[in-house]
Order: sequence, then C-alpha cells, then structure tokens
Amino acid sequence: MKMVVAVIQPEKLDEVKQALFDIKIQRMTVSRVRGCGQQGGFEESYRGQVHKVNLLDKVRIEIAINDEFVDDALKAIISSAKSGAIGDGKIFVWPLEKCIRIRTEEDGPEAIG
Amino acid sequence: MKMVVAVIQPEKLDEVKQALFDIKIQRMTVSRVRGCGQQGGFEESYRGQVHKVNLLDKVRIEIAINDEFVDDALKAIISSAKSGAIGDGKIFVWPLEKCIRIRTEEDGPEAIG
Amino acid sequence: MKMVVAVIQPEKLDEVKQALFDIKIQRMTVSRVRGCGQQGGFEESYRGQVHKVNLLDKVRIEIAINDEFVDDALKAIISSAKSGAIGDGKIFVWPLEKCIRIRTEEDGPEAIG
Amino acid sequence: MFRHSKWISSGLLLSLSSTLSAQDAEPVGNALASSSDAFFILIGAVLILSMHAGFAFLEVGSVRQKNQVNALNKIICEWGFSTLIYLFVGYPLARGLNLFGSVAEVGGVNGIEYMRFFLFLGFAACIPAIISGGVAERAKFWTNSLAGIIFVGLVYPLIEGFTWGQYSDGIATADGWLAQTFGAPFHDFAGSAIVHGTGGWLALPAIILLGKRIKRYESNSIKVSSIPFLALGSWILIVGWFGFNVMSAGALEDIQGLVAMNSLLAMVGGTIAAMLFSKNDAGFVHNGALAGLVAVCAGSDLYHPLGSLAVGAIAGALFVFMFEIETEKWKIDDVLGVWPLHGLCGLWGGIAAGIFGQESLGGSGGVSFMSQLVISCGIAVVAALAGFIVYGALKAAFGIRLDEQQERIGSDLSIHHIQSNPEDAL
Amino acid sequence: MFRHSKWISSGLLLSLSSTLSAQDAEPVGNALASSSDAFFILIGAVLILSMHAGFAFLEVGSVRQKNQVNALNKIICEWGFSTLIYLFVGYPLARGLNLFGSVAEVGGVNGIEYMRFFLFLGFAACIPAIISGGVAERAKFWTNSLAGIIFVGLVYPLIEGFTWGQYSDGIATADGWLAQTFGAPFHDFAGSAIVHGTGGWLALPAIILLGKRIKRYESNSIKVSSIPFLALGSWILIVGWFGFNVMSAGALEDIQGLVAMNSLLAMVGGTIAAMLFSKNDAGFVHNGALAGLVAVCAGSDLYHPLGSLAVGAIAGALFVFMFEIETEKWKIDDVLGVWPLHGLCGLWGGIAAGIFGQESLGGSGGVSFMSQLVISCGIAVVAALAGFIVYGALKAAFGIRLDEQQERIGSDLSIHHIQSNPEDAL
Amino acid sequence: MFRHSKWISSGLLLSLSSTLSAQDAEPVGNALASSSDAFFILIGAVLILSMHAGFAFLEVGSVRQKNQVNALNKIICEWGFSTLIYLFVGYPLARGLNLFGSVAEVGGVNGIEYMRFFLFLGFAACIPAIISGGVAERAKFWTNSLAGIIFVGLVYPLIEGFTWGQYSDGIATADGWLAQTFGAPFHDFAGSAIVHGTGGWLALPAIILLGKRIKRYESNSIKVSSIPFLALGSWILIVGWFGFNVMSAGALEDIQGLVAMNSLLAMVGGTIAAMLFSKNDAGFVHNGALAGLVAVCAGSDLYHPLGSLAVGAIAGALFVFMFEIETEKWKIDDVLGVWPLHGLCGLWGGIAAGIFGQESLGGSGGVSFMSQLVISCGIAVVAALAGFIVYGALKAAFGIRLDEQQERIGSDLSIHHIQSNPEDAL
Ligand SMILES: Nc1ncnc2c1ncn2[C@@H]1O[C@H](COP(=O)(O)OP(=O)(O)O)[C@@H](O)[C@H]1O
Ligand SMILES: Nc1ncnc2c1ncn2[C@@H]1O[C@H](COP(=O)(O)OP(=O)(O)O)[C@@H](O)[C@H]1O
Ligand SMILES: Nc1ncnc2c1ncn2[C@@H]1O[C@H](COP(=O)(O)OP(=O)(O)O)[C@@H](O)[C@H]1O
Repeated sequence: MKMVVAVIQPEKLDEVKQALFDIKIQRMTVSRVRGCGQQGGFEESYRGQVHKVNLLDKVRIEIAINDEFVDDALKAIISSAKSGAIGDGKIFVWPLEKCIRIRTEEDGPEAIG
Repeated sequence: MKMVVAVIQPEKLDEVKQALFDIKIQRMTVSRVRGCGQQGGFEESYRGQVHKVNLLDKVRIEIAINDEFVDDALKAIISSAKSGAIGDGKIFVWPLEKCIRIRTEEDGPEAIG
Repeated sequence: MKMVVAVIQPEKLDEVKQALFDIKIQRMTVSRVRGCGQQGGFEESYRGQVHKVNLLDKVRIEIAINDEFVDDALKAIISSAKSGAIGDGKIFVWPLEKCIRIRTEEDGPEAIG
Repeated sequence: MFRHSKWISSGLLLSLSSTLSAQDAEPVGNALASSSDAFFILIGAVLILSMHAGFAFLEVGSVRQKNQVNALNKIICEWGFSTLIYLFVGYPLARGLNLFGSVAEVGGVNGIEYMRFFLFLGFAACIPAIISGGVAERAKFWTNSLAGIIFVGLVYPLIEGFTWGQYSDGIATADGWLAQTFGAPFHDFAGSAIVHGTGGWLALPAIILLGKRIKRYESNSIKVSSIPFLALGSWILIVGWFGFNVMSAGALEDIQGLVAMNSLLAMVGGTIAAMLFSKNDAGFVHNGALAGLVAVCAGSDLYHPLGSLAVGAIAGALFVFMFEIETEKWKIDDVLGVWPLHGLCGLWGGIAAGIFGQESLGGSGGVSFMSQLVISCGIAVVAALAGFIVYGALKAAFGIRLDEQQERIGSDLSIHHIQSNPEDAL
Repeated sequence: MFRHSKWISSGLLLSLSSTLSAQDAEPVGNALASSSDAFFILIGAVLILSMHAGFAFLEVGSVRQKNQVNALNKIICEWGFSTLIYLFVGYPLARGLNLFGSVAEVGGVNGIEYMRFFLFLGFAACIPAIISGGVAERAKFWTNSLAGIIFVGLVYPLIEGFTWGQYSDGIATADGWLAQTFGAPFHDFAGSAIVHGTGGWLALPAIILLGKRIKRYESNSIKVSSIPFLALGSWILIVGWFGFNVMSAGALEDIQGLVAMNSLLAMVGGTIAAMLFSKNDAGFVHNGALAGLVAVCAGSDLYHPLGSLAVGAIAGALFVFMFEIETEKWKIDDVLGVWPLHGLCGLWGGIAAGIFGQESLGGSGGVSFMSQLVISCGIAVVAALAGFIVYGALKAAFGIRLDEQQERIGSDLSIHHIQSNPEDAL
Repeated sequence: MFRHSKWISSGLLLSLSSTLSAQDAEPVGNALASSSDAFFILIGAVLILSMHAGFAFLEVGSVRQKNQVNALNKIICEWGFSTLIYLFVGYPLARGLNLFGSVAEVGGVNGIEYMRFFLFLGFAACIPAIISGGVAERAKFWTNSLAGIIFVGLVYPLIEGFTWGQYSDGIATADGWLAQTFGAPFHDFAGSAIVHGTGGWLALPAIILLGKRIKRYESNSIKVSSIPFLALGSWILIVGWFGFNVMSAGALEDIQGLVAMNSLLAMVGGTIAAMLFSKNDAGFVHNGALAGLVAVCAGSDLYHPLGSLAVGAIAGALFVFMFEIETEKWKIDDVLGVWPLHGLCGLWGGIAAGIFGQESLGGSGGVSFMSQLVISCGIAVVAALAGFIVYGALKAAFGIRLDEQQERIGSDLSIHHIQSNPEDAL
C-alpha cells in the first residue's frame, strides 16, 4: 500500500477527480493548502503597507492506494493536472504500513477502497 | 515511531479526542479536510445551476506515536469514531523516521509526547 | 528523499520561511491546522455555555527534500521556530519513495526542487 | 398605539376619509398634516421592515453555518406569507378594515390607510420572525411557515383585536370593564406584551415540541457561527426599533420625544445590565440591548427616563438569567433565546408599565398594575396555548422537525440545496 | 415622478424660486411645506444612496471571493464618477438646470433644488451599479468606469430628458404626440423602464461583448462566495426601494400610501413567485423580491394593490425563467442576472402600467397600453444600441476585459492588490 | 448647528416650553411645526445612532479576526456608558440643561427636548467610537472605557459648551470677543473640529502612550481581516452622515438642501482623491469618502458645492498621505487611522470653513479665517492635552494595555472569552 499525495492547482481539482474516477479510484481526502515554489508570488498592499505573498492557493489530494494501482493513479493525476505552466504542482509517494476502515475495522488492502 | 492519520466524521472529533486523552495520548494535529468515498455526496443548486458536491466535510487527525502505543491508539480511535454508517472514515499508519520537539530540540521517542 | 513536516506557531511562519529561503529551500506546502499538546488550551463561553478549546492554531509546513539537505533544513526550522515557550511545535520526518513534478513529469531527486 | 379607537373600530371603510377630513377645517394645513402623517407612518413602516433583516442576521450569526441560508430564506419568505395572510384575513379580523375597495375609496387623502396597513403588518410579521429564532436549525420549512401563517392570520389578530383593534372596547377604553374593575385600561403603547409577548410565548411550546437539536447537550458540540453577523442583526434591530416605538404614535402630531428617549435609555439599561451580569459576553450584550427595547415598548410613552433605564436594566438581567435557566437547567433548546427575550421581557414590559408608569415613580400615570398584570399574563397564556395547539396539531399531522439526516447535513443543504458559502466547498 | 413638467422644463434657474414661492401665499404654512418637501426628498435621496451599498453587497455575495473587493471599490467609485458627470453634464442635459449659480440663487427656499439633484442623481447612478453586476469578475476597471461615465453623462440623461425632463413634452404630457396617438402619455412613475430598463438593456451588449468568464460553463467551476452577503445586499436594496418609489412623488403633499402598498405587494409577489418556481433557491428568492420592486416602479401610483401583487409575481417568475434561459441556454454569462432583473422586469414594468393601470383592472386609469409598450420597448432598444456602441468602441479602442492571468488571480489582486480577507492568506 | 444660542444658553428648563410656544401664534401650524421638528431631529438622531454600527464594522473589518468581537462589544457598551455619563454630567455641563425634571415639565410640546438630547448624544458618543479605532487590538477594555467616560462626561462637553453650548457667548456669537477680534465668530456647523477634531486629537496621545502592536513593524505580520466588513462600516457611516450633517440644522424649517449637496460632493471628492492617490486601494477609497465627510461638516451650510468638492478632495488626499506618514514614517500605530481621518481632516474642516466659506470663493461668507484657525487649532491642542493627561494618568494608575499574552491570543478571547467565528474552531 502507498500513500499518494498530490499538490495541484485549485482549478484543476475537478478534472483530477474525474480522471481518478474514470479509473475507479474514488476514495480520497482533499484539503486547501498554500504552496510556495518556482511560481513566485505577488505583492499585496493595504493603505500603503506592502505585503509579499508567496504562498499561493493549492489543493492537496491524499490517496491511500494499493501498489498495483499506483502507476495508473500517477498517470491519471499527471495528465489531468498538467497545464504546462509553472505552478502545476507535485506528487509525493510513500509506503503505507496500515490502512483501516473505521466502520468495519477491516485492515489492509481491502480497506483502502 | 509511527505516524497515525485518521480521517473521521467532524462530529466525532470530540469523542475521539476524549478517547485518546483517556489513554494519555494528548498530542495531535488536527485539520478540516474534505473526503470523497463510498458515502456519495449531494447536489447543490444555485439559480438553476447544479453542482455535484462529492467532497464532504471530514476531520483529519495526525498523531505521531511510539510503536508500543499504536495498537491502543487505533483501538481508541476506532471505538470512538465508529457509528457503523458509511462515511465513518479511515486510519492510515506509516513509519516515522524522526520526531523533533522544536522547543527542546529533543529527538526520537521522547520527543513525541 | 524525505518528507519533513513541521508544525509551528502561526506567528513564526514568516521567520521559518525566511530561514529556509536563506539556505535555498524554496519549495513547500503550508496549511492551517489546529494542535493539541502540552500547551493546554482555553475556555470559550457563549451565553453562559462553556466550551473547552484545546486545539490551538498552528501552521503545518510540508517539505519534500533530498537527503543531503535534511539536516540543514531541520536546523533552519528549529532555530527560526523556537521561542522556548511551550507550544513551539514538532518536526516529523519520514522517507519518501517518489516525487514527481507534474509540469515536466520529472521523477526523483531533481523533481523536488 | 393608535389610541383613536373610534376610527379603528368604525369598521366602515367609506367613513374613513370623512373621519380624516373632519380633523381640521383649514385646507392648507390639513393637506400638509395628512401628508406628514403619511410620511411619518411610512418611515415607521420602513424601519420595521428593515428590522426583519435584523431578525435574519441575528439568526444567521447565532446558528451554525449549515443553517444560515435557511435563516435568510425563512425570514424573507415569511414576510411574504405574513403580508398576504394579514392582508386577506388578519387585518380585517383585527381592525375591521379591509383594503380591497377601489383605490379611490380606500386611498383617500395620501392613502394613509395603506401606510397604516404597512405599519401594522410590520408588527404582525414580527411573530414568525420571533419564533424563527427559537425553532432554528431543526424545524421543517413548510410546517413552520404554516404555523406562522396561522398565527399571523388568526392568533395575533385576535390578540391585537382585543387590545388595539375592533374588539378592544372592554380592555382598552377608559370605560371598559377592565378599567372599571382595576381603575385603568390596559396600556401597551408599542407592543411589549401584544407583539413580543405573543411571539415569545407562541415560540415556547414550539421549541418544546420540537425538542433539542442533535447533540445539543454534549460538550463542545454546537457553537454559533458568527459574532459579527449576530451583532449586525442586533444593530439593525436596534436602529429599526426607534421606528417600532416612536411611530407607534400613529400620527405625526402625536410624536413624543419621550418615547425615543425612553427607548434609548431602556436599550442602554439592557446593554449594560447584560454586560455586567454576563462578564461582557458578546451574545448577551447585543441581545441585552434588544431585551431593554422589548421591555420598554409598552410604557415608553409613560415612563420617566430613569424609569426606563430601570425597566431596561431589569430586562437585560432577566434575559441573561432566564436564558441560562431555560437552556442549561431546563434544557429547553431555545436557539436564540426568544422566549426569555421576547416572551419574558415582553411580559415584564407589559407589567412594568403598571409599575414604572405610575406617577409615584415619575411616570405619567393613568395605568393600573392589575390591568397590566392580568392582560399581559392573559396574552402569554393565550399565546402559549395557541402555540401548543397549532404546533401540536402540525406535529401530529405532518411532523414539524427535519429528519435526523437532514438536520445533520443542515437545513441549508436539505431544504435549499446550497451552503451559505458555496465557494468554500471544494 | 415629478409630473410638474412646467418647472422642470422651465430651464431658467432664476425663475425657480419664484415658481416655488408662487405655490402658496400663506407664509407660515408655506415655510413648513417647503422645508417638509426638502426633508421628504432628502430621505428619499438618502435611502437611494443606501441602495448603492445594497448593489455592492449583492455583488460581493454573488461573485467569487477573489472579486469581492473590486465589487466594493467599483460601486463606491462609480457613485463618485456619476455624481460629477451628472452634475456637470447629465443633469443640465436632462432637466435644463444647472446648479453652478451662487448658493443664494440656486438654494432658494431650503435649497430644495439641491435636494432634487441628490434624488435624481440617485436614480442616474443606478445605471453603472446595475451594469456592474452583469460584467462582474472580468471587466476592466477603467474602461468600465468610462462606459458608466458616458451612460450617466449622456445616454441616461437623454432618455430621462425625453420622458421626465426638458424634452418630455411629446411623450409625457397630456397633449403631446404620444397622448394624441394612443390616448394617454407615457407613464413611468419611478423608473421601471427609464431607470431599470435602461440599465439592464445597456448591460446586455456589455455582457455579450465581454464574453463568458473563464471556465464558466465547465462543471463545478464557478460558485458564488456568500449567501449572507448576497442577502444583505438584497435587504438593503429592498428597504431603500421604499425611498426610490415613494419619494418619486417629489413633494410631500403628493406622497401616496398606495405607492408604498404597491411596492410592498410587488415585492411579496416577486419573492413568493421566485420561491415557488425555484424550489426555495436562496439566490432566486432574494432577487425575486427585487424583480417585483423593479417591475412595480412604473405603475406603483396607479395599480390596485392586488394588481401590484400580480405585477410582482409575474416579474418574479419572469426573472427565474429568463435568467435560466439567458445563462444556461443562451450561455450569456450575466453574473448577477441584471438583464432579466432590471432589463426584462423593467420592460415588463413599463408595459404592465398599461395593463394593470387600466381602470378595468382596478387601476386609476389614464394610461395607454400602446404608449407604454412603444416607449418601454423604445427605451430598451435605444439602451441596447447605446450599450453596443459604447462597449463596442471601448473594446476596439482599449479592450474591456482583464487579461487571462488577471482574471484567474481575480480582479481584487490584479486591480486593487489585495484580497477580500487579507488575513486569511498565510 | 443650533445657532439659536439664546435658548441653548437659557439654562432654565421651565422656560423652554414657553420659548418654543412663542415661536408662532397660529395653533394648527404650530402643532405641526413642532411635531415636524421632533420628527426631523428624531431621524437625525436615529441616523447618527446607526453610525455607531458603522464605527463598529469599520473596526471589525480593519482589525485581525482575533479582535473583532472586542470591536463590537466596545462600541455598543461605550454607547451605553456615553449615554449615561452625558445624561448625568456632560449635557448639563455643555448646555446647562438637565432632563431629570418631571416628564410634563421637560417634555413640553412633543418632548422635543428629549429628541435634542438624543441627537446631541449621538455626537458626543462619537468621541469614544473614534478613539476606539486608533487603540484597537491592544487597549484594555476597562481603562479605555473609563477614558471614554471622562471624555464624554467632561472634556467634550467643555469643548461643546464653549463653542455650541452655554459658554459660547465669547466664541460663537456675533458680538463675542472672537468676532470682535477677527471679524466673525467661530463657525462649525456639524462638528468637523468640535466632534471629529476632538475625537481624533484625543486619540493621538492614547495611541502613542499605548505603543505599537506586537510585531506591527515586522514584515507580513499584521493584515486586516475583512474588506467587506470594512466597506459595510464605511457605507453605514456614509449614509448616517447625512443625518449628522443635515439634521444639525436642529429645526425642520432650517433644513438646507445645500448641506446635503455639500456633504455629497465632499464625500465624492474624498473618495475620488483617495482613489487616485492610493492606486484604488480599498482601505483608502472607503475611508476617503469618510475623510471628505469629516472635513465638510464645519462649513457644509456655507460652501458653494464646488467648494465642498475641493474641501473633500483635499481631505481625501490629506488622509492618504498623512496616514502613511503617521504609520509608516513616524511609526505611530494608529490602527484605523483615526488621527488623520478625524483629527487632521476635522482640523482641516474647521479651517476650510474660513477659506471656502468666504464669499470670494462662492461661500455665503460671514466667517473669518483667523477665527476658524484659532479655535480649530485650539480644540486640537486642548483635546491632545486632555488625551495625554487622561491616558497618561490611567497608564500610570492601572495600565492601559493588555499584557503580551492577552494581546497575542487576541482581545476577543482574553476579554470576551469567545472568538468571532466560534464554530470555525475545531
Ligand atoms: N519540495 C516540495 N515540498 C513540498 N511541496 C512542494 C515542493 N515542491 C513543490 N511543492 C508544491 O507544489 C507547488 C507547485 O510548485 P512550483 O515549483 O510552483 O511549480 P512547478 O513545480 O510546477 O514548476 C508549490 O506551490 C508547492 O505547494
Ligand atoms: N483510499 C483512501 N485514501 C484517502 N482517503 C480515504 C480513502 N478512503 C477513504 N478515505 C477518506 O475516508 C472518508 C470516509 O470514507 P467512505 O468510503 O465514505 O466511508 P467508509 O469507508 O466508512 O465506508 C472519505 O470521505 C475520505 O476522506
Ligand atoms: N505526537 C504528536 N503528533 C502530532 N502532532 C503533535 C504531536 N506532538 C505535538 N504535536 C503538535 O505540535 C504542537 C505543539 O506541541 P506542544 O506539546 O503544545 O508544545 P511543545 O512540544 O513545544 O511543548 C501541538 O499543538 C501539535 O499540533
């Protein structure tokens, strides 16, 4: 089992979700985050006081997934989230030791879906 | 050391927190997230325009914990977060390499609590 | 590759960011979270009804980073986030298996930066 | 309020314009006087209309975010339902007037009859707006609307009719049975007992019959969404209240600075008392001002300003203590506290007119403690009974409460299919 | 509105005070009458000023968060631009009056001429405020302001001049060509067609020329930010509208309760129709009230109250259905729905005065269906053309739309360098 | 404002009603005139009351979220404290009137004395509301309230007494020493210098003595919470200001359209100047309108409308530049900018009356530049000294600032034990 975390542009969320649904990946946890990267940022000013804002709105998707589906998932995310412009985001993957479905107390690969 | 991440129903947060406190687990980091799963979703409509909302409010609890407490923690979370209805959520566990307390710069198992 | 997650006091965010920028770590994903720890909490009251609030505002910084930079990053975070008071926060580190830059589909160590 | 019960009980539309034109023979002054009256009443009506926005935002801020949209839609729709039912049923019942005649007939000079309807409607429509805050977060939209329609069409107009309207001879006139029994007729200048009391006591059985919100008495489970919106609602109500009270005079020449002054001091008394007794709690302070204003309505034309300060301060304290007893001790889940705010402070206001209205306490006199007590309590009892019967019958017939799942996801999504901040959802 | 076209078309400032003082010889009553008029108009003007806050918050709630600040700055700045251009160009053009003479000359008794300007400005400034809601989230600040300045300086004043102002002899008088052709002059008491119609039909070509927002017709992509702010804007507009309509009488002695009553019933009709046809949709319900109010302006002094209820209800339904057709079927991205709301309901209001204003339908009569139809449609056509020409020229000359990157990050950041909740950014 | 200094300085309550009834012998007109006056003043008072909601929301939007509740509670509680202290101490001191006599005595015709108190209180209560915005986010609730009580009870009433009230013979009358020295008495129609100047200059030492907020001058550390709430506050203030200025006439027959016109143009001038000099900054634009309104108060009954435009525009620019100098260069942490807004623009307004009020600049004349300069500066100096003494003494005695921990967690939690959006906390 792996944990796949993708940080994407907020406006791509719907497309990424759809791409994952298309390959039957329908479980995920999503949150609003702010990202700092090559994309730079902007200056905000209020009554003459200038603030540098270099944290931009992003969406973070967390997907626990069985090993055999990881590659498909990555492909789906990449193809749907990519616009080619700086700021498209990143995907991170790490191994998962356990996944439990609270409702049934199932553990392991079956619990993921 | 392990990282335990539980995604639960928002209204269960207080009970889960209490259950963890009861077994002396009193350190955690919590955030509001949105989850997509078997639970389905709902349709929102504004002036005739219909939006499908399949991301529902959830709460994500992140607990770094020493290995010997993991099982108790899982049990506590499961028993307190479980309602038996779809949407109760999941728990994910992965190994942690390092945990540092910023204030004291302590590292390792002692830093966790 | 490692994933470094730091939970810090919100008001330290700017200093931590600066400290990381100073050592050329300029990629990160940040979110508002609430933390529960030694710091305790406070009581809120509304019209005579008292609520215990033990989840305090924190900021969570997530940095994927190549192994050789981890120590510097930890040092930078610690030195900038530390005030010496309870509630300064924690840093967690775990191994990362994969990191992909969505825009270029690069994979591995080069994708991180 | 509109103590000219003569024309009110005349019941003959055609006689209205003659009544009006009989006031004064001098033509220029008369035209100006009648248009000024229309203007005066209009401003009152508009200020009271604006109070409904206040009711809406007070509720928006005091409920959870998942019930904000419903609060807004409920208030504006109920304003609509109230207008129709009061026009067609309630107003004719209460005042013996109907406004369906031709415009030329009814309109008369400056169409003041229309302005009066608008003003009186403002009062009547407070009934469902008051109840709304008590039944929030769990009442069904339609059965609750139906209850409101019944109250504005029948219950309130009857109470209005017997105190201010066409059946008020026994209670409100100097030679009625009440005055003959206790020495003075019932006096409720701007509706402490008649409007707020009725609303608050109608709400109490509704709240009890509905039951508490899910998880209401578990720790940390229900928190209000927004103090700024709550305060906004409160401020809109406060400002509008000066229309509610001052324009209750009903005619410009009867405007009384004293009414404004007393409203001001009661508001201040309520605010400060609530602040002191609640350790500066935002919810209590902003509602304390309203408690003072509810209580002062009845005798705002009678009290000495310092009397009003006392009436308001007592109301502020009453609200703080009784809200806690009601919701924490008795576990009656009155979301905004409409029973202590409108029911109890309204009752207190009705009675207070018989105390602080006495000359010995600096008031203008002409009131009887017993008259005030008997009728104010009578209104409370009648309203509570009516609330019990109507909500009880609706509960038996259709159910008055959202089902558990609907309540959990919130009335915004389950009734209106939208959240209050749609963009926030991902 | 201000049917005293005599003094309006007099054009001679110096003759104004004499005109005014000629009204009445009795000195005391006269002083009071003239000051009362000033007061009356002031309240109307202030209520209409407040409506601009309503426009602002209606837009704040109906756009995405990244365009809230721009909505606010746009409305208040355009109020400023409108004031200047209308003072210097529009008002002299429409009414043949200018206010630059010495204070002693223009001011006259109680400076009522200044009050009138303030009131009329309130109407004129609605034009850019209406358009604003249609072009939201993508229009450039400066070219849009420029368009507003042209409309308030030239287009609206010409329409105003020919219907209410100095060139209105042919259209608005009992012996003008229109009355001679169709039996009665054009009647638009408070501006359904003249103000709202003009605004809505000016907006339509602007919206089409701008094109739809990025991703507007992809699923789940654009959601409104805040129902509470939307509702707040709606309530402020509703309350202010009673100034817009009632004070259109222009003089206290002409105040008509009927106008208030009809505004009330049209608002209620619009609300309830919108609720029924939209399954209690918060966006439709709160705008339904406004649809009713837009439609009732023209004939609010003529209708029987039940006629107004019908006019308002039809407007509410019209808004619901036409908004969906416009935005979903025709894919015209009218953000707040200003064309159906102001354009169509304004047009409907102008025509409705010729239907429900007839004596056979309980109205006061003196209106001609054909006159209403021809002029209301004429205004719509003129406005649509003017909008097309002005926005077309601006588009060709400077471009009227933010570039893609600016639109993506939002007009708040790209124009005003700030987000609506700056503290929320980390 | 209320230039009838005769009755103001009469000081004898019992003579009031006779003064009033002496105005006019004709009974009908008189009754209408006196009730119209009461109505007129009431509307002014209610509009000014509503401005306090404006102050509250301007502050809510301009502070961090953790200090929003405190802003709200502070404003409403200080309104309460101000009412009591001004009633018991300030008003008798300033005007030589007390309102504790029996209702029959004081009330007189339509209780106009009560209405006047309500109106004057509205002005007085602006003092703590103005200061509030400067000391936000770090002042202790109680010591700050105490300072407000001292200001409304003593400092402002003395300034009021010497300029508008019972001691104003030397300064405000045509034969006082000031007029004899400089050719004309001091003129401050609606309180640029007397109200806003006093408030702003009282605030300056308070702000300096408090010191800057923690981390105020570190990069990116302090951001405002909500532009929509800031703008809401601004709009409420703008609308209410027409009561503040126009109803300063004090009697309906003295209503002046010119005052409304001038307020309008100064607001527009301030808005546009602030927009141009700030590159369309939302904070500046919405406060620019207020800057214009502050400045125009003093001479709004004198200026030619184009003069007002200039006065307002200068105020708008003054606010933008001086706010930046104050907060960025001098590092005085004036949260809302109340010193430049009320202090400087108020001072400017007082002086401007002596410039643009001159006949040579189109004004009505009768003002002296030197009189305006001397007294306006005098007020500023007196207020600054008083502020320094009162806040200095309170600082020495009790401390005026929250402790560091309280400031960090915010005044909402540390004083009121609640956050502004309680539900948001998990
Ligand atoms: N090493 C990293 N660790 C954590 N988050 C990262 C990292 N690199 C990128 N991100 C996230 O991905 C987002 C996009 O990265 P950015 O460098 O701006 O664009 P791109 O990689 O497409 O050129 C960032 O805003 C940040 O949220
Ligand atoms: N594989 C997964 N990866 C990430 N989050 C998941 C995954 N499966 C479930 N979740 C989270 O758990 C929540 C509950 O899951 P759901 O399938 O609706 O209920 P249940 O598992 O109780 O039947 C989801 O809303 C989502 O946030
Ligand atoms: N074991 C843990 N798991 C997850 N989060 C933790 C853990 N320990 C601490 N935290 C996070 O770090 C924050 C600071 O911890 P706390 O114990 O209050 O202070 P300190 O460790 O500096 O004494 C907490 O609020 C919480 O968000």
